[in-house]
Amino acid sequence: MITLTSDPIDVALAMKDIQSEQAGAIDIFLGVVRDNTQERPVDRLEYEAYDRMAISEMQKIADSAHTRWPILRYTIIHRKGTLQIGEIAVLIGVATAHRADAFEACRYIIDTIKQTVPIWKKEVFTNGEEWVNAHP
Amino acid sequence: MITLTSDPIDVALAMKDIQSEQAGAIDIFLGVVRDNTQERPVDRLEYEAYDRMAISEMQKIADSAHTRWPILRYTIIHRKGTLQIGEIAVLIGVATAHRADAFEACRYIIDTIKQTVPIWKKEVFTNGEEWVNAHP
Amino acid sequence: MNSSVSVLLFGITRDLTGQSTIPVSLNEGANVGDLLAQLHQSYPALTGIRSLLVAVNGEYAETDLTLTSNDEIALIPPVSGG
Amino acid sequence: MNSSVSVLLFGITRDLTGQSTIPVSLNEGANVGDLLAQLHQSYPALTGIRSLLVAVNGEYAETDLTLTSNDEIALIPPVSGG
Repeated sequence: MITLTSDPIDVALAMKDIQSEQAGAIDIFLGVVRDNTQERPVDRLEYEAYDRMAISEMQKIADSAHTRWPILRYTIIHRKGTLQIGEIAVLIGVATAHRADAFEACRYIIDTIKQTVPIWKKEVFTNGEEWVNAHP
Repeated sequence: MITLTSDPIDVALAMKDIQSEQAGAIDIFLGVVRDNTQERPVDRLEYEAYDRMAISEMQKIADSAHTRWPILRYTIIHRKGTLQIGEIAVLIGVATAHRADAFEACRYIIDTIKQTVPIWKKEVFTNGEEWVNAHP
Repeated sequence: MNSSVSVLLFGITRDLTGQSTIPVSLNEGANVGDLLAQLHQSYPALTGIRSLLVAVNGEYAETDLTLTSNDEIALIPPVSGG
Repeated sequence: MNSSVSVLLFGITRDLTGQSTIPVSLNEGANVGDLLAQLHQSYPALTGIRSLLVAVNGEYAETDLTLTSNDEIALIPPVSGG
């Protein structure tokens, strides 16, 4: 399941989405707002998405992961809006029969999300702000 | 933190253990009781541990992971006793600044647990039972 | 024959132009490359962005894709999700 | 001079012997290898296990480690945690 939401991400709810009696392994990756970027203190992050395309690109990534690994259930949840330190920006959950597949699929999904999904994050510092990756 | 317990593993509680304001990435691996082994239907699993040594061996693995990756917080929780299908047998949670470290450390910990920690699991089938890995 | 399209802007491109959509007048047969050239001319600040892709109807588009007035067009600056 | 130690059993070894501790009488200076040989002789069923390690005081022990009567000794059949 693919979700793009302004609401806080609920890990327990996400877990339920990916439960399966055939699953022996679940890997859950959380991208979290941390309090600094290259030692510059971060106040908060602001995420913006091109919603329709963000969802379809995340779906493509999930479909591609499905062809590469025997995935039983998955969930991809991406947050948008203003996020405070410690909040979850993205959750990837993958359930498989065996653990190597869960780890590899989960990592593939987050790595690819960061490359192709039209979501942008602005770091707001105490003294300024910056769209991540925007400048050379 | 290392925990060996007969109680069900609480993912939300484990999450709290590894929260850190410096964390940008959290990887959580769950080993779950699945309903079959090589297509033979499983009724339940029974886990037994040499408690004192299981804890010290898990601590060694955590310490070793700490020397290899910049881990901010971690938790390792292993269940023992009788587990039904869908229940969590083991939870590894690792918080790091960057995602590659979280994935690698988490995978290292679960892979090594399966090699060195004196915990044994008996698969109980509808028609018999077997200690996993015991026979050639 | 000219046609007019709206270009959706996000993130750094919206901040640089101060607008979330830009109306662009295109010549018949204009493609994605033409659109980008025209935008760069009208908004020189866009040149400072590390890379700028174009999505047409929700899909990344090559520069030789011909645009029509019904297309949903978006500028995609470097993404930074996750 | 003989000394007597208790060996802790888990999993398959406990099932095969029907006991969770086995008392073993050791000769002075006996090591881990001697203990294993003695156990295999007393409990031939143990030979069917894929591998059998020994832990002394909570640490995996080499076969040449000398045992004393104060040691906590455990047989470690192939582990299967996780």
